[in-house]
Amino acid sequence: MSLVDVKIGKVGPMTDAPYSVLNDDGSANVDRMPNIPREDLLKLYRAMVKTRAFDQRMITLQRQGRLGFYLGSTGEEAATVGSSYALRDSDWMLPCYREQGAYIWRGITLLEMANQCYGNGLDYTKGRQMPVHYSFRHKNIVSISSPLATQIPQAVGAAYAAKLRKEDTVFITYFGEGATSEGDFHVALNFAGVWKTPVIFFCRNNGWAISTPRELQTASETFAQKANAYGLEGVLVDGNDIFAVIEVTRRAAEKARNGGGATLIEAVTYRIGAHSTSDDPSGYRDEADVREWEKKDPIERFRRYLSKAGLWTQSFEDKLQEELKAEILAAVEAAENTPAPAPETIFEDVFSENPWHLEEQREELLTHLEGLKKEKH
Amino acid sequence: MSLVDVKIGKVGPMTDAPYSVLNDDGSANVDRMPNIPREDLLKLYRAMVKTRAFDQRMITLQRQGRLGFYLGSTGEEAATVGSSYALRDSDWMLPCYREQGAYIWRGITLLEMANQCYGNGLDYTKGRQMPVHYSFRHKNIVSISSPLATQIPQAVGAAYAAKLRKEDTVFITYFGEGATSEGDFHVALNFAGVWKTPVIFFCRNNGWAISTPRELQTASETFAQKANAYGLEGVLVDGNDIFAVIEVTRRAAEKARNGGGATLIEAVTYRIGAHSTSDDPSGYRDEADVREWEKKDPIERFRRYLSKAGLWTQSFEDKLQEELKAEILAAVEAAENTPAPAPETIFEDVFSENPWHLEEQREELLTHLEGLKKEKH
Amino acid sequence: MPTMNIIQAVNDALQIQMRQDDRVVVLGEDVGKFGGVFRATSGLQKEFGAERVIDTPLAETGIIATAIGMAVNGLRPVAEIQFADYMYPAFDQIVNEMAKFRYRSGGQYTCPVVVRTPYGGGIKGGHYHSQSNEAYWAHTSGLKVVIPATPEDAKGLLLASMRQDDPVIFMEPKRMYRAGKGEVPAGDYTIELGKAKIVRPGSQVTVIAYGSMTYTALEAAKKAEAMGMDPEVIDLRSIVPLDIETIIKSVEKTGRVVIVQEAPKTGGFAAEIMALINERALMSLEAPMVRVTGWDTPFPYTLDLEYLPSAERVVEAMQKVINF
Amino acid sequence: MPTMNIIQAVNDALQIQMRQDDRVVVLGEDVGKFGGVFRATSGLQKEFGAERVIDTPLAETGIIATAIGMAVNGLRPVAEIQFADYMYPAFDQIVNEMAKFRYRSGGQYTCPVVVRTPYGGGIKGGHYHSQSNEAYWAHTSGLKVVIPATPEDAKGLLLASMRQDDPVIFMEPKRMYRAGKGEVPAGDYTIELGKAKIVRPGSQVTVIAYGSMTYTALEAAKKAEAMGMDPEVIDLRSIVPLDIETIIKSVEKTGRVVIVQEAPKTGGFAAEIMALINERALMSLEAPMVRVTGWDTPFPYTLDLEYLPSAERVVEAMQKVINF
Ligand SMILES: Cc1ncc(C[n+]2csc(CCOP(=O)(O)OP(=O)(O)O)c2C)c(N)n1
Ligand SMILES: Cc1ncc(C[n+]2csc(CCOP(=O)(O)OP(=O)(O)O)c2C)c(N)n1
Ligand SMILES: [Mg+2]
Ligand SMILES: [Mg+2]
Repeated sequence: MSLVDVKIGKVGPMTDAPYSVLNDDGSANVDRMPNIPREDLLKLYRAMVKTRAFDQRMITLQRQGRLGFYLGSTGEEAATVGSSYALRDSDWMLPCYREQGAYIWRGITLLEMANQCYGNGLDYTKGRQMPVHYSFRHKNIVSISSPLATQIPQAVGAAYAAKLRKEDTVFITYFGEGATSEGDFHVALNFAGVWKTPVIFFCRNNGWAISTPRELQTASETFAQKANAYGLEGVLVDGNDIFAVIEVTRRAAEKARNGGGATLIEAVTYRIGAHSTSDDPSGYRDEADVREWEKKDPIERFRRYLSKAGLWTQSFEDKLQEELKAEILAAVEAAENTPAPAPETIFEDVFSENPWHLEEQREELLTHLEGLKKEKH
Repeated sequence: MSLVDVKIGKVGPMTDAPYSVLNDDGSANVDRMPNIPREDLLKLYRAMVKTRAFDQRMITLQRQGRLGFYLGSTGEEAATVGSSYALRDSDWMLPCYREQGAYIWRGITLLEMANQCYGNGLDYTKGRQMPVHYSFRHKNIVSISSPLATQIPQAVGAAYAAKLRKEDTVFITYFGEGATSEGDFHVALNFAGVWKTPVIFFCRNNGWAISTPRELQTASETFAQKANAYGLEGVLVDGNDIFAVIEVTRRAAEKARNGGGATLIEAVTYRIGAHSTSDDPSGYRDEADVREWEKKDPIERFRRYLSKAGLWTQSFEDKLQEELKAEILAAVEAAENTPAPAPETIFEDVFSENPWHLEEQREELLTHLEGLKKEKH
Repeated sequence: MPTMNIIQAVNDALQIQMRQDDRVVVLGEDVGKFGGVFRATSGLQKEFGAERVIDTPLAETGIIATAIGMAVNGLRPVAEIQFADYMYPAFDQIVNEMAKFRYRSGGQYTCPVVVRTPYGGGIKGGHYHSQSNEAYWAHTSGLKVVIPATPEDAKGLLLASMRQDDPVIFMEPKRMYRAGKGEVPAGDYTIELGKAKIVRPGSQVTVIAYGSMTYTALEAAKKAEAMGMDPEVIDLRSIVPLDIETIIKSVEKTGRVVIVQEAPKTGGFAAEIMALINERALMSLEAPMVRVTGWDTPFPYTLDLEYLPSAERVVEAMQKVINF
Repeated sequence: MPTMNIIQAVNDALQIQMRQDDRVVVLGEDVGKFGGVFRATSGLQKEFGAERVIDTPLAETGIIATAIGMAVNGLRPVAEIQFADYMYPAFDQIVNEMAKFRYRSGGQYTCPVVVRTPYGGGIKGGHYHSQSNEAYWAHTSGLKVVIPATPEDAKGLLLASMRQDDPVIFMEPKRMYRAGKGEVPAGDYTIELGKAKIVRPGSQVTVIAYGSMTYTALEAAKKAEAMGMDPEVIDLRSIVPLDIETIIKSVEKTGRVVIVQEAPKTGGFAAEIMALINERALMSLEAPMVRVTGWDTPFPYTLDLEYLPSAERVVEAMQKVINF
């Protein structure tokens, strides 16, 4: 069974262009157009714009010293929002750290995200991790960690559990092209091939792993063709094309749901911004390349389409921007003004119950803090 | 640049049969016959027979309780001897643990091997490791360790060093098909692809990883095609065909020496014996399969060829067997009768020089042993 | 009560739990059809099928990572790593993922994986089939570390491990796999994690051990007794959580301490025990505590008996602290 | 003498050694064109070329394994692991291969790899950019473990590390990367591994620290001095080999010990120091030794200051041992 008309791996060299539907000028290949209810089109657009607006606000806040760290996804919104759209809410996500678009589509609120970024007392993860290391169990979005590629084989295990229970859940795991170089990528795809688990391996090939360009990452022509080494199907898709991403992810999900096993999707896109707020790309890449990629911007491309279709107008955009501004402002303000978790929460959740040594350490910390307070008085 | 007329990976699906020269009945495909000086043919045969005879003797010794452990290579002698023959003595080997044929061809003596298996005071590795974990620096055979696949990326690094110094050394690293599932296999081939290092990745696909059959190891049709994921060339070869192995390894070596980078060779063969003397395959595999593979025995196949060519006679065989028996007996006897390393050698080679804590521990052990001796008197 | 060795006791515990709880799956290299290279999972695939007793591809990080995924999605995986020495390819998944999953998600996810692994020397295993690496796990917040010595404890502790919600590294003393025989209660029972056992009561010196070293300590105690000494031997059974109460009570009684640890000396768990005793019972000590440990070298093949802590070395240590 | 921060001192050492010895290569993620995410290898690729200053694919086990292969074949690789927290994918290569290569080959091969890595908290790095994992390496026979605190030491110790024949884990206190400024001798010099430094002589209590905790200990000493105490502060500089002489001499003088360790408490290196002092100087102790450490939890993001040992906690510990 083959996913789409662009095949790779088993069937030959990856010489074809990535699967695409939407052209840069906003025109679309109608034969390939996925079935999307008209009312969803603007919702998708809204999610992409919202993702970008939130990212940019958070980056600004970090620059102003009001936020510790942030990691944006500018340029990759079609890949994240589109793949999220193609799935059911009951499907699981095991993300990397640059998939805010996927969560936003699924209905995570900006406040939920801001609380985590501020590590405050309302953060579901109790301020334990750096910003963008979310965990939204109520939406089947699994806890993110920094070590790259670790989530990929975990997704295979989680999918195995569903398969064993004969559930029809699909598991998508996201990662950058850099993470494909880790051993965990390899074992994940290999186990998935043998176990035929319902997994979508979604590789955001954004051209860069911090300062390391794609060419130094692997001598393989594409990342998609790596699927071939595991008896899996690999698909190359234009990651800046919301329709193409939706179509390809849908087919991979359908295949997975019907017992067809896993698929590797390589979404070709570009990291328009810095790797994170700790990074400055001017030391390692040519800004001209960035300008080139900006021409393929997924939001603008989609907007051109919507405009042609009579769905988008400038006044819609103005209203949208205003709404988002207010929403972001409210979320950030609320998050910023929520107090930090209490010191004793440090000792929660190490285990299901605290052994004596953690109880003792908790007492030690609280006594110490009590002492400090008294000193100050 | 393509190695042989059987190509895989980039150029399409691996549907062709493994590259072969020698048929089961001892006839050969003359067009493909590698150039081998006539006087080498019996030497090759001798090395294969010697490898098997030594293996079998060591297994018997283990059964008799005279040796702690052993791991034989019966059925895989064409793969190991043939690949070794195709290389120069100055080329490096980073082996797994089942490549005794390769060392024997390169001139390692049975006594050198027996000393290691007995872990005696003449063992170059000072009795530190289990049997078959050799290290023969004088022959460019690098120290073997048990953790699977670790040597594969090490070979890439060693090759990088040679490349940096503009030497023309080639680096062969051996491993079983089971080891390809480890992350280290993946990173090795990926680094080799990017760095274009002169490495031959020699995979002995002997069908089993202890009790795990090849089908549970990966859903990939072949192991050779995994090369495709790294921009490398992969070649499938009949591992029981000494001529095919020589030809394919030679071409990979030539390519590597000429700056063409690395090649993955999958030698299809079969583990005729148990995994090791600790193993009993009757619990997990059908003996009928073993019988089938015995029909393709690499030594018998080669003997038929030599017989047809008028090079092999029964009297040659009888003399050979007698010689080997004596050589093995002498080696084993000498090794068995060589005393163990002295206790204080435990503390050598942890570092280039002993820090105080190791000196202190050495004293502690020697004092303790001294005390025990006194007690006994 | 039936007599079993440790392998049989482990096998029994797995069978009991798999019958009771269909969320339990067993996975690892060669654990299925073959029943494990030490046969600890023998017969399980036949009874529970290849979907619950899984022969995995050869990749430890894959075994642990998929076990984590399974646990996070409601299963109760019991992973076998063929030798403790081969846990390292999975070190990142164990230390950065399994151990931290609950904490980093603010308690949203739990990660109840039991990792069974044979550890320790004495079977002529050289560098890579002999390691005792409990100190790495004990230093990793979020892991429980259980190390039974007897068949009865192996079964009860494994059943308890499979029924609690935290990741457990369950280290089985392979040297005693077959030699460690004893009566084992039939059927279902658990032994609470974090409870040490005084395996020989005594008054003169506290000898602390766990796993195979418990046997060495007991052998030493027998010799010491014959020489007129009266040691108390404690088998810790788990090192995280640690039964500090039993340790301190004994030290307060004897004032003298010997700790036996098979792992290399520097940075081993014996040091932690010493540190804790120093913090809580320094004033009870009549002599410096003594460690009897493996040397700070890789584990050697030929000279393994010179490497391993022996009963004789433990006796000498007792003499040293008693005669101080 | 020029003033440098730790990054500059590391960079200086690398440059000096690469100029002197063309066997030295630097490899790691983002170390080349970009000069490292902390800029410690800045400018090196420009001077020495992309063949000697290598931007590797993103795989720590690949970095360490290829470094091992290079070392075994005559090079002198200096590998950078971007954060100590990311050493674990390479744990097997570090522990089973690099540390044992010389030993297992009977001394036929040496493995002179230096692994540089920024470690420790205090930069709001959460679980995975904050770890202090020296205890894992110190418990691994065959590794040297060097942890400088100052720019001068960083340079001299790194030069020494690159010139000896054993694998070294070189842990750089990232919290002090830029803040840790000081005078650094220009040009070439080395500081012998295994020699501690008394950074504040004193008489009343021995405070033992290393890496960033040296600063915490010194800050505490200042406060303590103001309160009328007279602590002696020792910066270990390397924990394997360990300068036991300096430690014991000081303990014999003061009779009181505080050990500061950023890593989680259980099984950390402070326990080993306590064990050694117990073995060699128990009778000099006037009070139980006290550890000031990170808690036995993963490293938290928001509450990092509540997690990290503070000068205040060290002062309290000094008071405790002095007033015992
Ligand atoms: C195991 C591990 N090694 C190194 C890092 C440091 N690091 C964080 S992001 C990154 C680059 C990742 O690139 P890629 O996978 O392409 O994802 P992208 O950032 O482009 O989305 C690196 C090296 C890490 N987080 N984990
Ligand atoms: C990292 C690691 N995991 C597990 C083992 C235990 N083990 C030893 S050999 C073996 C099977 C290897 O199979 P394969 O790679 O096909 O080589 P073969 O034995 O068939 O030559 C296993 C699982 C090991 N040595 N190292
Ligand atoms: Mg990327
Ligand atoms: Mg095999």
